[in-house]
Amino acid sequence: MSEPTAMESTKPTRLTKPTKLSGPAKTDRDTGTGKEPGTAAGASRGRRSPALVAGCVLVGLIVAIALVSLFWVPYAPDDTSGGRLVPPGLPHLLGTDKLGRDLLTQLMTGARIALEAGLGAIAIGAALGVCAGLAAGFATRWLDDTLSTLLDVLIAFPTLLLAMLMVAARSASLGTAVLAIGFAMTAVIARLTRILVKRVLALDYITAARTSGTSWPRVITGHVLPNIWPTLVVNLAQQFGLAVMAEASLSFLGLGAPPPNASWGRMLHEAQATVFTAPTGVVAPGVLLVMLVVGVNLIADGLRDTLDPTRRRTR
Amino acid sequence: MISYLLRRLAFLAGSLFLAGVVIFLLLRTLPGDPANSLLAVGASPEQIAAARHEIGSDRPLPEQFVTWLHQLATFDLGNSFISTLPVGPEITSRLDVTVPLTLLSFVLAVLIAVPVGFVAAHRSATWYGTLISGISQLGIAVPVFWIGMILITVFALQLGVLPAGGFPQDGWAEPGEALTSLALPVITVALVMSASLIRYVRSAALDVLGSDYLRTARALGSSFGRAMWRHGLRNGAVPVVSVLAIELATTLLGAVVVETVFALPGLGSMLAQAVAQHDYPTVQGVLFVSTFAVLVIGFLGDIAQRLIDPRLRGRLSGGAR
Amino acid sequence: MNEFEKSGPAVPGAKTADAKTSRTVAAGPAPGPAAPAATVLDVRGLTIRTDQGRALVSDLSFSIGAGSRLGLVGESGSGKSLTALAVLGLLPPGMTASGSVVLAAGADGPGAEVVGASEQRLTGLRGRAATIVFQEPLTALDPLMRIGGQVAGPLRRWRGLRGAALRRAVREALEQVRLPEPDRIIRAYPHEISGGQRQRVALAMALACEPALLIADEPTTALDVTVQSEVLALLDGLVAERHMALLFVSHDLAVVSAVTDHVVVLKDGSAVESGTVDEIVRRPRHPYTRDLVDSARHLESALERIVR
Amino acid sequence: MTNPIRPDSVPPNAARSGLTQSDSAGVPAAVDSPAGGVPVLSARDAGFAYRGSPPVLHGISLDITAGHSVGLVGESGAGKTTVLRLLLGLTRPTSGRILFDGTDLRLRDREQMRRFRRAVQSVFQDPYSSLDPRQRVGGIVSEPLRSLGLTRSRQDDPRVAAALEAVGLPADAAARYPHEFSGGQRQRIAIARATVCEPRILLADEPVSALDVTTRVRIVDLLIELKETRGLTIAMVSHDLSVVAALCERTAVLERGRIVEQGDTPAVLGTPTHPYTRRLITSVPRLPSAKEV
Amino acid sequence: GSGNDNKSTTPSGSYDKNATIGIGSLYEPQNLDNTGGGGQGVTEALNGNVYEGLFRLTDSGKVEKQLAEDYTVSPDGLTYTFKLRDGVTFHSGKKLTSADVKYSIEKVTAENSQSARKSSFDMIKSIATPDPATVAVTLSSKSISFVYNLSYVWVVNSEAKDLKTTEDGTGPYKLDKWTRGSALSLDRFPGYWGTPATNAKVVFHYYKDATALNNALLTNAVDVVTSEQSPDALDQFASNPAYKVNDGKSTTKLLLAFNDKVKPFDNVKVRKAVSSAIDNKKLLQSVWGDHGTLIGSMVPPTDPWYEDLTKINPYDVTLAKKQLAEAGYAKGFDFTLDTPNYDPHPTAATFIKSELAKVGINVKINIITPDEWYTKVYKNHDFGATLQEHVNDRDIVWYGDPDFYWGYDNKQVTEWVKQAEQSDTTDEQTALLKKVNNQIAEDAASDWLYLYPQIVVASTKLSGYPLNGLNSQFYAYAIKKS
Ligand SMILES: Nc1ncnc2c1ncn2[C@@H]1O[C@H](COP(=O)(O)OP(=O)(O)OP(=O)(O)O)[C@@H](O)[C@H]1O
Ligand SMILES: Nc1ncnc2c1ncn2[C@@H]1O[C@H](COP(=O)(O)OP(=O)(O)OP(=O)(O)O)[C@@H](O)[C@H]1O
Ligand SMILES: [Mg+2]
Ligand SMILES: [Mg+2]
Repeated sequence: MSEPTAMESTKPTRLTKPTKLSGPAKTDRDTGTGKEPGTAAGASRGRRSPALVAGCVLVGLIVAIALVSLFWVPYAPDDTSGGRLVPPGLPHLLGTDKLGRDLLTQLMTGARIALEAGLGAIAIGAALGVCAGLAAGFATRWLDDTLSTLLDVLIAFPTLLLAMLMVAARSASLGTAVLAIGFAMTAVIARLTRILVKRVLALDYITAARTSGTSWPRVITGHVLPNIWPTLVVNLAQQFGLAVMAEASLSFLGLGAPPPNASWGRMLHEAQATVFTAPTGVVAPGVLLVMLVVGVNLIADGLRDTLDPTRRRTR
Repeated sequence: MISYLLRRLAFLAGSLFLAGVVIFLLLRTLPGDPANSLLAVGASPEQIAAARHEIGSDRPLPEQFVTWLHQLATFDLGNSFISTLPVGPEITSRLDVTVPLTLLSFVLAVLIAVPVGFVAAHRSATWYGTLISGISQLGIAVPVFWIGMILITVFALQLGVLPAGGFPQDGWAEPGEALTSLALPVITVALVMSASLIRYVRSAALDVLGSDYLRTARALGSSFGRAMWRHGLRNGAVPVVSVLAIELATTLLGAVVVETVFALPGLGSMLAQAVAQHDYPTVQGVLFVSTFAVLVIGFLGDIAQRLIDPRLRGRLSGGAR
Repeated sequence: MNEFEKSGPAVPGAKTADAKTSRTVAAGPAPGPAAPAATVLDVRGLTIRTDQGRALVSDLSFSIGAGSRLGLVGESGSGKSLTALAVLGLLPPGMTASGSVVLAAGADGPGAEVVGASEQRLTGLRGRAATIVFQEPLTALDPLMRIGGQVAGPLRRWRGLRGAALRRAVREALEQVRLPEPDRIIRAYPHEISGGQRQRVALAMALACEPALLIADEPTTALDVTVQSEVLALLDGLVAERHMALLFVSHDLAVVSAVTDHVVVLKDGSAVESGTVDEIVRRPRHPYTRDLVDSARHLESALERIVR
Repeated sequence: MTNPIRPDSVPPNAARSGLTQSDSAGVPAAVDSPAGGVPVLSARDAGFAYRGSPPVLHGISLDITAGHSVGLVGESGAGKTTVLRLLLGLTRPTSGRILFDGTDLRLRDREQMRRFRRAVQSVFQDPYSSLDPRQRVGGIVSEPLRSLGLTRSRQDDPRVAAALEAVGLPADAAARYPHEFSGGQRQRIAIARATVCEPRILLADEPVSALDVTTRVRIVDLLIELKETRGLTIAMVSHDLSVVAALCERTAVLERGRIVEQGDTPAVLGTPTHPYTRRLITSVPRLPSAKEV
Repeated sequence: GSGNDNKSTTPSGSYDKNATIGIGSLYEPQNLDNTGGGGQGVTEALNGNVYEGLFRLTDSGKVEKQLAEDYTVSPDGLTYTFKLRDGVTFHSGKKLTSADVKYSIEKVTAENSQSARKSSFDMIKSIATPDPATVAVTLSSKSISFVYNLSYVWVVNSEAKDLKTTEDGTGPYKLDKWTRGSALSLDRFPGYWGTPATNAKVVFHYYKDATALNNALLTNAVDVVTSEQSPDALDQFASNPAYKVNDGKSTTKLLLAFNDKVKPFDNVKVRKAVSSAIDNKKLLQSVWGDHGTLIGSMVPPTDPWYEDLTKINPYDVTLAKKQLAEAGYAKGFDFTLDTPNYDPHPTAATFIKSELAKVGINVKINIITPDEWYTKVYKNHDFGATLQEHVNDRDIVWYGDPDFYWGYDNKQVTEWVKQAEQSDTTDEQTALLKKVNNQIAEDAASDWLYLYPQIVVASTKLSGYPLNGLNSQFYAYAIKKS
C-alpha cells in the first residue's frame, strides 16, 4: 500500500461541506511547503525571518544596556556634579541635564525601567487575560455574548485613562503604572485568547480528544494551550511594545515612575523646554524608545512568520 | 435587523448602567479626600468639614449613589467639588474641542491609511510596499507627544505657519481660527492613528486580494480596478470597521496627551486635571460621558458592520473576527 | 447571441449518454501538436514555477476545439487548478508561467497569447474568450453582495444591459440554470442559499459572459451526489446548447467521464497520458492511470454488486 | 468476534422498515435487530434541536449491533453528523434516549462514561483538523489510552506501535508530527487513535470523503480489514454509496432529520422504496463499463 | 485709578489705546469667587483688575488706600472707621455703599468661606454702617495687620447673584467672557471711577504645561507670561531681542521643612548640619539658572522685616560634619523625605539626596500626592522631613504656632509673634518680627532652600506690566502696547 508522499498532497481535496479551516490547524499544513498561497511576501520568507533577526538585534541592544546598567553606569544616577546642560562630549558622552546628571547614565537606567514596565505589564495582562479569555472561550451563549461585548467595551478604554485613575488612587509610581497598563492590557489579551480558544474548540481534534475520554482540564493543557500559544506570544510581543509606549506616555504626563528614576518618557518631558539648547535630551530617549518598540514589533512579526507561517500579517 | 437593534439597544442601556455603577464605586474606593484639594494650606478642620458637607462627600455611599443616579436621570451631572460649578455645561464646552479633534483626525487617518494600506498590500513584493510597511511599523513606535513636539518645533516655532497650541476663546464662532489651531493636533493624532490603521488595512487588503470572489470577478472579465471597487472595498471594510470603532473610541478618550502638548481645552485635559484634584463629580461626569460615547461608537460600529456584512445580522456579539 | 435568446428551457441533462455519443463523433481536436483552425485553446509546453523556481506544472500541452470537451484528471496537488488559472492569466502572485497559452480571441481571428500578456489585454480576454467556475461556491461569490447584483455584473459588462432589461436578463440567467424561486434568490446573499444553488449561480455568471471556453474547476466536488449529478447534467446541456468548449477539471474519473470526451491525466504537474474517455477508462496504459481507474472500479464494484 | 454476518443472508424485504415505522406512536422498538442480540448502542426516538434553532432531528431510532456495521446516508444538512454526535455522547438528545449496552447513557456517570469511551471511538472527516498539529503522532495515538488510564507513557506503549502497524504506518511514525504525513496517512493515524484501545464500535463521520479516489480505496480496505481481524463494528456517515456498500451490512437513509428508510444494505440500496434513496442511487457517477461497446 | 508703580518697565512714548493684551498663565481660576474656591488664578486675573478692596497692595508690597478714601483708628486700636470714596459704581451700574463693604467682609468670614485669609479676621467683633459712605469695624483685640489684611477683601456688590461665573466689582475692567479651560477676557470698564486702563482688552490664556505656554509666547499667541515656570526655556527669550525677561521678587519660598518634634530633627545641631550640608546656591542654579534669590530665612524681601540671613547657616560641608558629630551622628543617619509629586520638589529632593550623601546622611525619597501630603504631613504630622513651597507673604508668623505642621516650638518666638500683632506701630511690629526671623534662622527651624524668582517674560512691545506679582496678583490696567 503506497501512499502519496506528504509533499504531493499537501492540500486536501474536500468533497463535502466546505470546512473553514482556521488559524492553528492550518498552521502546519503548509509548513510542508513553507509557503503561504496568495502572498508573495509569505513565500519569500524563509525559516529564519530577517524581521526576527533585526528585532532581536534591536531589543538585544536595549536589554544589554539595561543589564549593564545593573552593574555599571558612568556616573551615579543622582550625581549632580556634572554641571548644568553640558553638551555631549567628554567626560559626559551625551551631556548632562539641568541638574547636572549624566544623560547616558539616565538613558541606561531608563532602559531598565522601560523593560520592567513592559515585562511587568505583560505578566499581569497575560496572567489575567489568558484566564479570562479561556473562561469566555469555554462559556456558552449569553454568558459568552456578555463577556465578549464587555471585553469590546473595555478594549475601547485607553490605557492612559485607566492609568490616570489608578495613579489618582495610589500616587504615581512605576508599580502603579505597570499595574494600570497591565490591567488595560488584560481586555485585549482576553479577547484574543477567547477568539483563539473558540477557533481551536471548533476543530475536530478537540472532539476527538473528548470522545477519547479526555477531561476538560487535560483538553485545555494538552490541546488548547499548545495550539494557541504561538499566536498569543506574537500578540504579547506586540502588547509589550504598547506597554513600553504607555509607560513613556504616563511618565511624560508625570504619572509614571517618579523623578529619581530616569524614565525615558520623563526625560523627554523634562527636555521639552530645551529642544533648542540641548537637543540630545529630546533625541536620545526618543530614539531608544522607538528602537525598543520597533524591535519588539519586528520580533512579533518574525515570530508570526516562524511560529505561525500561514497566518497573514493581521493587525 | 429590527430585533437585533432592539436587543442591542437594551444591551447598550444595560452596559451604561453597569458602567455607571462601576465608575461610581471605583471612584469612591480611591483614597484621598476631595475636601483636601478644596482648601489652601491654611484651612481649619471646621472649614474642611463644612466643605465636605457642602459637596456631600460625608454622606453614606448608597445615598450618594442614589443622588447621582437621580441627577443622571435628569441629565444633571452634578457640581464640581472644586469649582462648585455644574459639570455638564463644562463637558459640553470641552466636547467642542475634543469631538472635532477626534473626528477630523479620524477622517484624515482613514484618508491616509486606506490608500496607503492598499498599496502596501497590493505591492507588498516591491520595495515601496516594504517601505510603507516599514514606515507604519516605525509610526506605531513613535509616541504621540514626540510627534507633537517635532511638529510644533517645525511648523510653529521654526516656520511659524501654524499656531503651537491653544484654542480660540470664542471657539467655533471663528471657524477659520478654530480649524487652524486644530491643524497640528489633528495631524499628530492622524499620523499616529494611520500608522496602526495602515497595518489593518494592509492585512484586510491582503485577504481581499487573495480571495476567491475577486478571482472569480476577474475571471468573468472585470478589470482589477473594477473588481476591487465592486467587491474588494466592502469586503475589506468589514474587518477594518470594527477596528475603526475601537480606534475612534481610543482617540476620543486618549486625547489627554495631545491636548496637553497642544494646550487644548478638551475633555482629556479636563479629566486629567479633575483626577489630580480628586474632583469626583467631574471625573465621574467625564467618565460617564466618555463611556456613553464609547458604547455608542461601538453600537454604531456594530450597526455599520452589520449593514456591510449580511452574515453578521442577527448575531448579538462577535465582530468581524 | 441569437441562439442564446431564442433558447427556451434547456434540455435537462437526463440524456447524458446520448448527447455524449453524438459529440464524440463530432470530435474536437485530439490533444496533440497539430491544432485545427477552430481551436479555442491551445496550450504548448506550459510550465508553472514558484518564485523559488520549483516547477509545479511542467511542459504541459493540449488544445481544445470549439464545441469540444476536455477533462483534466489527476489527484490532489497535481497542478490541475494552476493550469486552469494559467489559462486565464490568473496565477497567484509570485508564480510565473512559461510556454504558450493561446486563446481564440474572436470568432476566427488570430489567437491571443496569454503568457506574458498585459493585464489590460487579459481583462479583454477573460470572460469572453474563456471563463471559469471554481470548486468552492461559497468563497467564489462575494459574501456581501446580493446574488442579483453579482449576476448582473457580467451581464452589464458583456451585453451592455441596463435597468429593466438587465433585471429581466438576471432573472433569465438564473432560470437558465434551473434555480427554483429566482426572485428570492436574486435578493438573497450567498450564505442564504445552499451549496448547489450557489454553484448554479456561479455557473449562471460564467454563462452570462457567453465564453468561447468554459473552464470548470471541480465545480461539483463540494456538492452532494444528488446535487452533483443535477449540476453536471445542467452543465452538460448548457454547454452543448451554446456550442461552447469545455475544460473540465476533476480528480474523479467517473465525474469527468460523465461530461467530457477527451481526458488528459496529470501527475505531479505533467501529463502522463491522454486520449478519449473510452480509451483511458478501458485501456489505461500508464501505471498511474491504471491505478486511478482500478481504484474507481474497485469502489464501484461493491455498489455494482447490489445495484447492478 | 470476527464473524460478521453476511448481509446477503438476510432477505431484502424482510429486513426493511419504512418511513411509517418511525412515525408510529410510542417508543419504537429497535427495528428488526438482526440475530446479534442486544444492540451495543442505540438511539430511541431521539430528537435534537440546536439551541435557538428549530429541531434538526425527529424521532431517530437506530441500533448498532456488534458485527453489523451501519451506514448513514443522506444529503448535506440532513442531520447525519448530529446523529453521530448524539451517539458519541457529545450532546444530549432534546427528546428520546440514547442507550449503551441497554442502559441509558448518562453523561455524568463517570464510571459508565469510562466504559462507554472505551467501547466507542470516533474518526472524523477532515484529516487535517482532526489531528492536533502540536502533538507527535505517538502522543495522538496514545491519548485514548492515557485518558482512560490504561497507560502513562506517551509513545512507548506497545499498543501504540501495534495500532500504527495495524493501519499500515511505519513504527517510526510515532515520533513524527502530523504535518509530515499526507491526507491518507493522517486518516490512518486517526484510525489508529480510534482503535488503539480496542473499541467495539467505531463511529466515523465521512472518514474517506476528503481523500483522493486511490487513497480512499486503501482506507476502505483498511477498515474492512479491521472489521474482519478485530471484529470492529463501524457506524459510518457517508454520502458515497459505494463506500457504504463496501463497508456496511446495514444502511439508514436520512432525509431532513428523519430516517426514511433503513435495513440491510443490499435491500435498501438494491431495491429502494423511498424516492430519495432512488435518486441517491441514480446520482452516483459511474465509469463507462470496462468492456468495449 | 491708583497710580502706576510698575517702575521698572520703561513707558514708551506712544501706545495703542485700543490694544488687546494677551496674557499667558498657568493658573486658571476654578471659579470667579475668591471666597468660594476660585484659587490662585482668580486672584491673578481679577484682583485689582475687576475687583478692588478698601486698600490695595502695590507691586512692591506697600499698602495703599483704594476704595477707602481715608480711615481712622480709635486710640485703643480696636475700632477702625473707613470713609468710602465717592462716585464709585459697580460694573452693573449700582453705586458703592457701606453695605457692600460690610457684606464683602462678612463674605470672607462666613462659615462656608473658603478664603485662605478667613482666620486673619477672627478678631472682628462687629461691623457697623452708620451711613452709606462710612464703615466702622470693631475688633476684639488689636491687630496691626488689619489694614494689610483688608487688601485681600474684594468689595463686591451685595446684590450680585452669581459670583462664581460672573462678577460685579468696581475695577477698571469688567468681565467679557470666561471660557473654562481656555481663556478669560476682560474689557475696559468705561464707567471706572479712576484712571481708565491703558488698553481696551486683556485676555488671560490658560495653559497646563509650561512648554506650551512658552511656545505660545514664541508664536505671539500671547504677549506676556505672568510667571515663567520653566527656566530652561528662558535662554531662548533672553537671547531674542523681541522679548524681555524681567526678574522680579516673589513671595514663594521652597522649604525643606523638618519635623522639629521628632528625632533626629529635634536636635538643633542636626538641623543646622543639614542646612549647611546643602548647597542652596547650586540647587537654585540648577533649578532656576541665574534667577531666584537665597534668603536664608522665611522672610522675602518684599516683607517689611526682611533681612539677608544667608550667613547664619552657610554652605559648609566641614561645618556640617562637625555639627553632626557634635549631635552624635558622626556616621550620619537615614531619613525619609516626603516629596510632593510635582515640580520642583522631586528635582530638589534628588539634589538634596545627593548633597546629603556627602555627609553620610542617607535620604529615602518618598513621592506623594498633594492629598497625601495634606493628610500625612500637614494634618497628622507624620513625617521626618518634607519639601513644600510656601507662597504667601508675611507668613513668618506660622513659626509662632507650635501646633503648625513643622512643630517648631520656641516659647520666646511665640510670644514675639503675638506681641508683633498687638503692636501700635509698624516699626514696633517690624522690630519684633526681625527678632523672630533671626531666632528661627539660628534654630534652623527649617531649611529655606531659596526664594523663587518671579519671572515675567514679555514682548518688547509691552510696557507697564507688574513685575513682582505679590500673592500672584497681576495688575493689567497699566499695560501699554506699542
Ligand atoms: N499559491 C501557491 N503557492 C505555492 N504553491 C502552490 C500555490 N497554489 C498551489 N500550490 C501548489 O501547487 C501544486 C498544484 O496545486 P493545484 O492547486 O493546481 O492542485 P490541484 O491539482 O488543483 O489539486 P486539488 O485537487 O487539491 O485542487 C500543489 O502542490 C500546491 O501545493
Ligand atoms: N452548531 C449548530 N447550530 C445550529 N444549527 C446547526 C449546528 N450544526 C448543524 N446545524 C444544523 O443542523 C442540521 C443538520 O446538520 P448536520 O451537520 O448534522 O448535517 P449533516 O447531515 O452532517 O450534513 P453534511 O453532510 O453537510 O455534513 C443542518 O441544518 C445544520 O444547519
Ligand atoms: Mg484544485
Ligand atoms: Mg456532516
